[in-house]
Amino acid sequence: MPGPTIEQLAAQIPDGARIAVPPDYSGVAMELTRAMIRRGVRNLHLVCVPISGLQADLLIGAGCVGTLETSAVTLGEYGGAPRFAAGLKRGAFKMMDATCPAVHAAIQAAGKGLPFMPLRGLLGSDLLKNRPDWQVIDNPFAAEKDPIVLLPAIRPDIAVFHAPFADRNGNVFIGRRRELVAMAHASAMSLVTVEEIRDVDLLSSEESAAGTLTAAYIGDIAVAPRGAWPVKLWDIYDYDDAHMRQYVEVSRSDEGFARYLADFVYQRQAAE
Amino acid sequence: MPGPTIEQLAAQIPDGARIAVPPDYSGVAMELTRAMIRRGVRNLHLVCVPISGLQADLLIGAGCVGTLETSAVTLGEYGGAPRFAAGLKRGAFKMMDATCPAVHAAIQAAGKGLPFMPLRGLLGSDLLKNRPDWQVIDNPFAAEKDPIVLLPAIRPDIAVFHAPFADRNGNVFIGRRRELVAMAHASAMSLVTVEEIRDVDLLSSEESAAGTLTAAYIGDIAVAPRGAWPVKLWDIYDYDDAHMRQYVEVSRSDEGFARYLADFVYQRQAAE
Amino acid sequence: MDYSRQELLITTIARLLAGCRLVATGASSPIPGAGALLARALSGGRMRVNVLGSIRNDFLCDGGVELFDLAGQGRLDAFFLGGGQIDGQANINLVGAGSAYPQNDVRWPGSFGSGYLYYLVPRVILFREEHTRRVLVPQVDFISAAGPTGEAIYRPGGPIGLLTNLCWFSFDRTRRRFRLESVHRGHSVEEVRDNTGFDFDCPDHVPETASPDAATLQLLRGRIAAEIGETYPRFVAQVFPDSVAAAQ
Amino acid sequence: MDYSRQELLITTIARLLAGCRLVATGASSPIPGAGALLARALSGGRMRVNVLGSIRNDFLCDGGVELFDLAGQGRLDAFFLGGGQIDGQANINLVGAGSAYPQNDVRWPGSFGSGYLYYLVPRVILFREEHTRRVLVPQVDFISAAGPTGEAIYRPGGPIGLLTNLCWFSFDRTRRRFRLESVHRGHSVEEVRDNTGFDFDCPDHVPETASPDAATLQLLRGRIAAEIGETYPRFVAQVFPDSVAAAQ
Repeated sequence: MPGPTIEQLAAQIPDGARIAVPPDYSGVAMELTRAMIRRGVRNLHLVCVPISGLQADLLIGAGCVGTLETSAVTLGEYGGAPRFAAGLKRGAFKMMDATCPAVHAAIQAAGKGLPFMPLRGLLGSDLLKNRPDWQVIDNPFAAEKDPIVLLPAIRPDIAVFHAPFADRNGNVFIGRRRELVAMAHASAMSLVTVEEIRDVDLLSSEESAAGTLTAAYIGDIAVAPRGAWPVKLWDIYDYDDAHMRQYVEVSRSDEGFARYLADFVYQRQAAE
Repeated sequence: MPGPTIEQLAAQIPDGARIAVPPDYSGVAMELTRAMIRRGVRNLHLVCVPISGLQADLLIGAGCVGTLETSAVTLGEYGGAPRFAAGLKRGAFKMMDATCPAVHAAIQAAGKGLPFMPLRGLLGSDLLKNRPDWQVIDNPFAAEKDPIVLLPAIRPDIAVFHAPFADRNGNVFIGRRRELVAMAHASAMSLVTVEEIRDVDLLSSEESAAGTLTAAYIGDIAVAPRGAWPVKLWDIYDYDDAHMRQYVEVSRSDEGFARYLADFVYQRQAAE
Repeated sequence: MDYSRQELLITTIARLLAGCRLVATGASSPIPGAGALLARALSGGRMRVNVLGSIRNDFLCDGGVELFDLAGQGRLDAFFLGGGQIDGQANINLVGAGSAYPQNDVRWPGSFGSGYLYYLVPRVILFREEHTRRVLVPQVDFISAAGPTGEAIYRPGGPIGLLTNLCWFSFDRTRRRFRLESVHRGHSVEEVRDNTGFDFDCPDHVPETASPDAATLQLLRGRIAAEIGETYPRFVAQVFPDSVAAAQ
Repeated sequence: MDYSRQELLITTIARLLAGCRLVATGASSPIPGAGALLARALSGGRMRVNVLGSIRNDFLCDGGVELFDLAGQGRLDAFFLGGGQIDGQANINLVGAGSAYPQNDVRWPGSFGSGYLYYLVPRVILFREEHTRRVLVPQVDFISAAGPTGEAIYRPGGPIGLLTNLCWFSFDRTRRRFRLESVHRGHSVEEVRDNTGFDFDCPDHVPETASPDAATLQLLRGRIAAEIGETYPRFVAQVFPDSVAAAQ
């Protein structure tokens, strides 16, 4: 039977949803992101685990984001994320700046059903000062005074990512990208796009099972060849260098970004 | 170059060391355990992550254990662990009864360098009552009163386990047995025995790397073919059924257990 | 169709699991494992079952901790716990009995995951075949995991009841009492009372535990026996000898 | 032998890492990466180096969180941090400058792991090539990670100093001040002073930063250029054009 379409996946993400997305090196569901913009999703609480790039910049620029929780938004060697910076300056969304292990820890807390997780560091920083949702307690196991930060669990409604392949039973190969496992465990469900479905059973050998996210966590899977484009996917394909340079160039202005959306996001729908 | 011998690994475990060992299904370093008994190690703080079987029973019976921290000691379908029960009755060691996820959580805390980790459950149990090292705090994120247990991190000196193979660079294949990863991360170092060294590089492919414990955590590796005997190793070999039955039978009495040690632990040394 | 004691227990368990989406069974649990696999077969594909020790029916990929994480996430709907002792407030003891802990007269393996799962899993089925006053006591000697206490703690989980060789008790978490719901064929309320060390609620009329129908028995003796036989071959050889013979 | 600015920075970094057992570098860090690989080559096999983005020099198998876990365990000896602003108390700012947070005039990507690693890693090397009053300010506008404050907190980590295109400052964690240790060839104490927005200690005589010797330069231009070129080919093409030509 044919799986769901990308548009059907996008339709499962309601306005106001808290969604977790991975960094570029883990596999970003860009094709699905474009479908989310086309569907006009609004007021997302976007949790970057622990950072994001083009995906966050597009969603912010298209007005889909109400709250952004991240340790960074960057286009890496292509430079700063222009819509992120512009959106911040005009106060277009609520910003929750974090540090990478804090996002990981809060996601892991949700994956264990814990209300919070402690984390070292952060004391004396303006990150801590601007996060009223974080608390400092005195470590009850220390003989001397020993303040430590507690982070409330982050429980996303939906984890969204792209992976090389799923097997015929809906298990997804994630290799060493264990942040994807953590995101899926923490989230009520996961929507996954893959390059392809392979007619294998990932659970059938110890070696392949070790790099597998088991189907029990996954709500739906859609096939999207080159679904991370123009972002890279692992060592399978690299950034579309020319496209990324073009993006950074045109997205400096509101008009340029609108043109980009018309050409590379809405265009596609018209053609279908 | 030839690797270290089992006896050389055993010599690296000092009296009084806190050592972490895995359950039977993860890979138990039984050959190394026998070498530890031969070397006469004393006063171990044995942390079972989260339970143990023959390994704990042998170490207890041979007088190597000063403190036992575990969620269970059982020989599974072969019955109760006779030396564990006998040692407890005569107060031969300090007992720290736990529940499986509490041991996992405390080990994970150490793997993150955290002083403690919260855990749900446990309230109203005699486990909690008998663990003065565990504390109950009021969840500071809850609007209403919400008591929750905090477990101090368990930081073993040495993690000890047996795996199917290591690669030429000292990386160890652990498959889905992620409790081995957690133990190694939490411990100051790991001593590992393997069925064999393979002339491959486990980090060279995403698939094999996903099931690998990287060499950075490992102190030393010794080759021990059938090193888990008479315990099973994954789906590679099963329990030695006749031997396990014999063990349970003879180990009911102090004299029988002494004979078992003479025949199956010290004997070996004499033959070498 | 006639059925064995084990077949009644398995089909009763399957009925108790109806509507679950994810069920797991622990170590040395052939009857709960068979019950869960039967419930899955009857669920029309809506139930996942993880049988500890199985290869074909174990979908966990994240090590020994994943079962507990699933419970913490609220994804694990049902689990089975037993106990060397179980008391009338549904406290369970997997540690030891007699004299003072830790130097008990009898020592059992230990609490395993009970001190956590009993609090987190919504539908815990207490399962202990032996129904005697030795096991079902007024008060356990050691609480591995506490029955619901009425205190305001975070506790989405707890026992729904207790299944033994004689009967099925439901458990009322508010009143903190067991209630005798049905007695297995060939046994009586009196027998239950004589062999139970704690007080329990007992309606005037206690029905007989529902017998499995022919279709269910056929499913159990065929496909389910084969499925659970992967993990528990000796159990299947003993309880479903015809099934084994047919497969050979 | 003559050497470039980058070569001096790389060899200086390698010297600062001597004795480390485990060093990691973060994103977009070709000079720290090359410095770490050079230090490894000079360590006689005693140092492990993890280069983020590398395939051949990345030994982590436990996902993005492992680097932070390593730091928490105390296994990570050295790391590199930069900042859009760095002040005289070694506070670093990777978030933004001007106007009120979060609506800063200039916004940078964000704090990444700095809010944690700066506190945990014993030997943090602050590395920022640009040495201007725009970057080296009296007080940062936002503290992504705080310099040592003297307060009694758990803090095994912190900055050992700051390396720029002009000089190497050490940092005294007790006195909470930078100290000018050496000025790179071709630059002067006055130039450092003119371009630094914060006060720092300055001895009467400030030596020139040690030049790399011929053997080290040879190692760097050969083996190390090849090693770092796997992850940063454009950097190597620009800084070690001869090395690239030789390989082709």
